[in-house]
Amino acid sequence: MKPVNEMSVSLLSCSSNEAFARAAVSAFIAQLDPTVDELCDIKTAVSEAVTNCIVHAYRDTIGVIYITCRLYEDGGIVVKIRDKGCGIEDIEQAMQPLFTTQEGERAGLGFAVMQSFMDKLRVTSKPGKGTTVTMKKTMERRPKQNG
Amino acid sequence: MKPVNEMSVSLLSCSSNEAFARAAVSAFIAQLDPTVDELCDIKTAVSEAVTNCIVHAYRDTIGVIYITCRLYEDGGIVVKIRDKGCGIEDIEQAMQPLFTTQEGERAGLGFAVMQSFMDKLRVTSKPGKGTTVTMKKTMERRPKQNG
Amino acid sequence: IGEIRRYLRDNNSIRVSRSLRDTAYKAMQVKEKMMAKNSREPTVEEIAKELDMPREEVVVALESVVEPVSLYEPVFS
Ligand SMILES: Nc1ncnc2c1ncn2[C@@H]1O[C@H](COP(=O)(O)OP(=O)(O)O)[C@@H](O)[C@H]1O
Ligand SMILES: Nc1ncnc2c1ncn2[C@@H]1O[C@H](COP(=O)(O)OP(=O)(O)O)[C@@H](O)[C@H]1O
Ligand SMILES: [Mg+2]
Ligand SMILES: [Mg+2]
Repeated sequence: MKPVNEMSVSLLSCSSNEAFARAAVSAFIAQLDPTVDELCDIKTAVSEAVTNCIVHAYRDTIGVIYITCRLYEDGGIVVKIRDKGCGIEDIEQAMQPLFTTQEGERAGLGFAVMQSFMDKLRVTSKPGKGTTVTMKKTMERRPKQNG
Repeated sequence: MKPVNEMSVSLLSCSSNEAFARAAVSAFIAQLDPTVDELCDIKTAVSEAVTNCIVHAYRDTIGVIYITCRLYEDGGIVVKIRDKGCGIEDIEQAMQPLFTTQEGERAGLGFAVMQSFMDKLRVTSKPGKGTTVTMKKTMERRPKQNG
Repeated sequence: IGEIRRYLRDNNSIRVSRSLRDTAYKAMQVKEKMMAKNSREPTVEEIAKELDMPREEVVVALESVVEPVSLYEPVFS
């Protein structure tokens, strides 16, 4: 299926850009006219993925985070968040709730949150090369409002 | 001078994306906490530049618009808006207030607005290749807030 | 152009951070009001119409009041 609209953003992995990443994705998704709650779910998931790039992928450095967002006719949204950071050795283990490599600092719930707030989550990674998180969610369709 | 932060966005030249472009740039610049007026000026200039890509550069087609935004330590902001559209034959003429190639439809004030709302405006173009508009504005400096 | 400029801006020298917070606050009020009235969640467009603002602006304003929880305060559950 071809997307009806798409955009991409790249930003630096400084923590001040986390809010910008969320704002950019929400401003784009606003086209589908979601409710505030639907928007919140997506923003929370985006937040977790972007935070992972900042605190894990580019832990001791500043790198570039690439976000792509595609909108589909059926109300589907695909958000892809990619980094060229350290990568993940064991993806299955990383995705376990409560698993974290920053014990004491982080809760290990990022992937669990993404999974529960989105319909689909796919993670691919190459140690030393980077990680791509692809998330999908379909907005509830509602009758088009006039105007 | 090296920017303290930068981002880039690419988007399709559909008119529904104009509001997104403005929102993305303002969400990024909001980090500097400018005044409402300062931000309004920038949004208006971005709006004109993006509209030109939509209605002129990619007149009968849908193409990609590339926006880069850089923030500098001294409160300077550089926004670059690039297209790979039809290009401009005579830039000097195009920048004259009231000059338009879409007589009756458009007012020919886009470049004049960008010029007056921003501190600097530079336009480069290659017919058949595309156009780049670079705009600069320095936010009034203010005492650093805590937090 | 000076004319247009004066027309477009209403000499608003307040900070964007405050203006965003105000918008977000108003948006949340409208949302509550509409929820009470229609017993369903309004869409972003319905809120934007009520505030006479583009959806994108409402959404970005809502962003400004969320704390990036994950980044600064790891939650221990
Ligand atoms: N983009 C990434 N790059 C490298 N490692 C990552 C990335 N995202 C997640 N990880 C790894 O997966 C683990 C689990 O992530 P997550 O569920 O978000 O929990 P937390 O971030 O709290 O550790 C992290 O501790 C980290 O080791
Ligand atoms: N990105 C662009 N690509 C091609 N032509 C452009 C572009 N931007 C501006 N132009 C040309 O410059 C002219 C003047 O632009 P502008 O001052 O914005 O006035 P208007 O858009 O109202 O015509 C346009 O009519 C068009 O011919
Ligand atoms: Mg995490
Ligand atoms: Mg124009």
